[in-house]
Amino acid sequence: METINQIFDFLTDPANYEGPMGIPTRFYEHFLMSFQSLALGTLIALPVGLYIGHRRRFEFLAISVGNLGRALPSFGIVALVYVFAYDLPGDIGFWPTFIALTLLAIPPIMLNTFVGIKEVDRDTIEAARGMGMTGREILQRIEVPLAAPLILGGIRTAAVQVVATATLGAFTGWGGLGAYIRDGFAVRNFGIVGAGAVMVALFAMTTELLFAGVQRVVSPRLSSQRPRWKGFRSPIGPEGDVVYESAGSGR
Amino acid sequence: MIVAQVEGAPFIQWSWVADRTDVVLAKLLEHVQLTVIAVVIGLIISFPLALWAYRHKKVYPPITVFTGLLYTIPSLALFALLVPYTGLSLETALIGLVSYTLLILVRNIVAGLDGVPADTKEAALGLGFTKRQLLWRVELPLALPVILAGIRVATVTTIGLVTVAAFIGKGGLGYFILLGFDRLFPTALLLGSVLSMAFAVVVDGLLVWTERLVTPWSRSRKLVTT
Amino acid sequence: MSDVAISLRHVSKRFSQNGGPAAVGDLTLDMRRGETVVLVGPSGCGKTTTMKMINRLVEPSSGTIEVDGTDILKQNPVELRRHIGYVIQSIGLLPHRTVRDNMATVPKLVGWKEGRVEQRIDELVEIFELDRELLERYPAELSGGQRQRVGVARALAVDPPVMLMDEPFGAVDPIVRERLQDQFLHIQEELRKTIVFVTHDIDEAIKMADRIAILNKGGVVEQYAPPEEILREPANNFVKQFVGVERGLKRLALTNVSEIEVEEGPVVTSGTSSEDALKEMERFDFHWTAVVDEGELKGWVDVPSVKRVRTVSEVEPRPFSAYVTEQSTLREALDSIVTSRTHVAVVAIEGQRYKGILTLERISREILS
Amino acid sequence: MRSFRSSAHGAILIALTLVLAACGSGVGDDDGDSGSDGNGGGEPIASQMILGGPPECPERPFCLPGLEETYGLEFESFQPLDVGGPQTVNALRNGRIDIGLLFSTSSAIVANDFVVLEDDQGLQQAENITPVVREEVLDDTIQSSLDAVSAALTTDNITELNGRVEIDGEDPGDVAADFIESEGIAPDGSGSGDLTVGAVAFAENQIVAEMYAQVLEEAGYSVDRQIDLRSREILYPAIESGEVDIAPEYVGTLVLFLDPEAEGGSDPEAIRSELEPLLQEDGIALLESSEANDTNAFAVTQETADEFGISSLSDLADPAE
Repeated sequence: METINQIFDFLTDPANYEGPMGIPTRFYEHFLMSFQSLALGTLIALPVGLYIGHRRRFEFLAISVGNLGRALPSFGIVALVYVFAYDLPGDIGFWPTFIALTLLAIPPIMLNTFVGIKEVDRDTIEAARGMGMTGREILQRIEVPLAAPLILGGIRTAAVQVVATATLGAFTGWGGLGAYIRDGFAVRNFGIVGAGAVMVALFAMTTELLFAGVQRVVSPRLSSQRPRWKGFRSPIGPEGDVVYESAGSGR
Repeated sequence: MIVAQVEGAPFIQWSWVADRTDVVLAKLLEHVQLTVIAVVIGLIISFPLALWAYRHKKVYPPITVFTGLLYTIPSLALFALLVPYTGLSLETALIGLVSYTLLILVRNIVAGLDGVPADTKEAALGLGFTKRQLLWRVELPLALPVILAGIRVATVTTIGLVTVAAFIGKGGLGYFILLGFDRLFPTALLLGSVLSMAFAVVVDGLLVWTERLVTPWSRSRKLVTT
Repeated sequence: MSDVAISLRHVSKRFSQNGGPAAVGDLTLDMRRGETVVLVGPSGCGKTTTMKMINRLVEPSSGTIEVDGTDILKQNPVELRRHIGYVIQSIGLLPHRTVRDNMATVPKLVGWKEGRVEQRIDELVEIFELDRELLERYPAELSGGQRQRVGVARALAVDPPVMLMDEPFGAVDPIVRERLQDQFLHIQEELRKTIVFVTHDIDEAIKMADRIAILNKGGVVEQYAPPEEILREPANNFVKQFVGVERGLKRLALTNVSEIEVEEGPVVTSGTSSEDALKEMERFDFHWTAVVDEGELKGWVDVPSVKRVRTVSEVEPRPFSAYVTEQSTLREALDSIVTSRTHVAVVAIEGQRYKGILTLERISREILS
Repeated sequence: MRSFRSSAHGAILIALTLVLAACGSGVGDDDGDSGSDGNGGGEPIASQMILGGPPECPERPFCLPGLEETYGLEFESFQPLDVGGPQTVNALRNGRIDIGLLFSTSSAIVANDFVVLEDDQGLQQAENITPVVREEVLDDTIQSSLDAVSAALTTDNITELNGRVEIDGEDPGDVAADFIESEGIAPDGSGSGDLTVGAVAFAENQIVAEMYAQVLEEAGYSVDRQIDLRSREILYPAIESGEVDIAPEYVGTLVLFLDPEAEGGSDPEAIRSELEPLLQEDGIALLESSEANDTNAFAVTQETADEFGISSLSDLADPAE
């Protein structure tokens, strides 16, 4: 499998670790872009999800955004945003990639937050109201903590999707780890493509494990969800994924 | 100034779309074909894997780690890495797409089987079901809702990923997205994205409908009181 | 020995390999055909494990178990289970099948023809007095009591000679449980199955059992006898403590009025003169007497009301506030003795034909014998 | 438990601050020295310029390596973009890059009045558009049909066709059809069987590929199109493996692609004699070349040209005043 040797050579060649095209720079670019877009996506989606879940109004909005978000091809979003935003100032491809990734991050977070809050047991809320808690206190002290595992699940799904889709950003002229895939593919050097793929996969895997850890720390006693599988909890993939249709909880 | 977008021209050039309805149809067909085959093969592979993992718990972690690893490889890279071996062919696209469905399908099948209440299984065994009968007549039917949910997520994800295969010429509706992207031509881009999204929503609805149809018992109708 | 339906010889079950305590040590037990044997005892006494060994849901570690004379280890376990009814507390109806399909499960497994299956389902609906409209429903739509009856019916679908029941009525509320128990006793009288019934409730055991096996930790049989015998002579402290207080009352609940002879009590007819009536009351040292015409119980009159008249007929006899029939239990008789002003339980068949009376002494004499 | 719950809120707050900081930097690090500052005295002009071009440029003899060897130019950095398409044109127009690689026949040059720096030391080769066909499928009908197309193609008419696609947004297929009709190109002879025409995803290559496909369809072949491929590095192996049968090629870049030490030069015949044996090894035939010549052109905006007073590639080596 000479591709594997090529990958190994590329990753071990010190020359690839310097300069603007070097691995550290592009890794940092990829991290920064992913973190920024995820953070902005969370900032937008979380409050909306909390509001809809708490107030139980515009529920249809959260559900359709969630489901449509899953249906939208991420490549489509990146291309669409590029066509309209390529002329914005800043590095080439920065804004198109950033906006596209933020849009991608919103649906899973909003849907999971909404479902997480909505599925908090009504009696607990009644009891809290009975004790004289205000709406805000209920949200803060009871709803958010109980919904935390599902919310984190949503952020986790969004994070992995953002990290993976950031590779497509390279085609808009932006950098990131996707640049190795783009450049390798263009000159048919599959060692570089493989190296790019391995790095992105590792990045996505660590993101997944990081969030899985946080989720497990937050959720052992809080989550009313039955643990999906005794013993080994698979850390990868859309764990926090919520398949939800308005008719009833599809979970 | 968007190079390909002449001032004054309507945002979406319907005429452009109207001229090539045959191409649109062909690409939609390719998209459907790729999605269906990928999910079906995904099921054929993940079903035995899930059963094996369900029966032998210790096998589950390695399977999920392996399928998880496949899941995190960016789709474009996976397609590109397959090109030297299987060329710019349907096989390349399919291998890539199938490998993405495995994690979701295996996990949901196992979760579905794991969700079957122990006492129902015990009662069935007590009545005289063999292990095989237990699996096909009790465990799988009861696991069906969760399995179908897995198929839904896998299908919708696959529909999205097919578009990326446009980079190796087998992208279904992704052809229009790539064309629109290369030429900064919104009409083609919107056509590709909206159509594949609509296709995903329709398939999603269809699968929800089949889930209802296939599991009449899961909705408890009015409780009969004596 | 031929009438032994199930025999357990030195049966043991050890779950942990590394020499932990055996769930069931060395159990030997015989159960006669058509007999309801109840295994009762504290949790961890191996009652459920023992029961599950009979249909090999739990494989015995050692010893032999024979059902209808054949060693179960020689039979194919699946085949074995198809001919042993099996009911558990959570019932385990197949949620994805209608009530009809649930009941038809075993008949179809053993390959009955469609017609025979349908005919059997009609019989079961008859026996268990199920509402036909339920047949097309799903288990989730039934009440606890209904689900329970369907569960037992399903277990009896192929009319198995032996039935295993693990706390079958545990999951329903007391009132429904009472009704289910009575109904089941009624059906058992008809069907005369050999039943192994597991419960932790001693009262249920006393009510349902022909014989009770009181088990201690590790499947040790502390006593294996009919309920009356266990109540009357608990074999040891464990049994005494397990059966608990009110043993006497529990025994009373077991014997019917018809099983003991009734005492004579003061009886007059409407035509009796007041003096004779007074003499009759004096004879028994009672301050009242029953009025019976041609065996028809009219009521009772007391000394003061008789004194004022010449014949009993001029006095309006007062009805007995409580009376017992031959089917009532001694416990019910005791209850009416204590609650009625006459301090006596009048025994009348179908509430009219006077038989006699039962006094407190008579009943306590019965207990002490 | 208390600490974890507050940490969940804390995480969100941290995210908020980071985003704000990053947004600033996102825009901030637009150090795009759009070439107008011109302060570096003594430094060669090129060292202050960002070159934009297809991702394969750093590997291609006629691109970065060529500029270094032939003209001794070192650029500040290279920005990977598309193959002489809208990305490169827009990056040049809004100053993200200072010098961009376009095709000489690209209509964007005239449309944006870019200045093509003269290739005074003849780095670029003759790039006559020439069909290459797998020998296995080649027959007289295909030969004569494609030759007819090559005969009709000229640098001027292909540039005009490019404009209709790149500027007016027409479809390569429609433009090719008009051209075949107006030039009266017709296949002589007929054939049957399946053929696949390939092309790299830029306007001119797709237009010419459509011409080949439509003429062959008229001759009776059923033609499949793979005209979205990302680069020659993907297209050429596809021809070798038989997934693509026919593709429009550029003799100069092709010969260097197959043998980086090849002579090349500006005489098409010389290049063809070098190229044919190389293609023979891969079982590929080189048909008649067309007169249309589409070389790589390094273009700058008019302002950049005036500001640095440059008109040829070698001017870039001079120190900026």
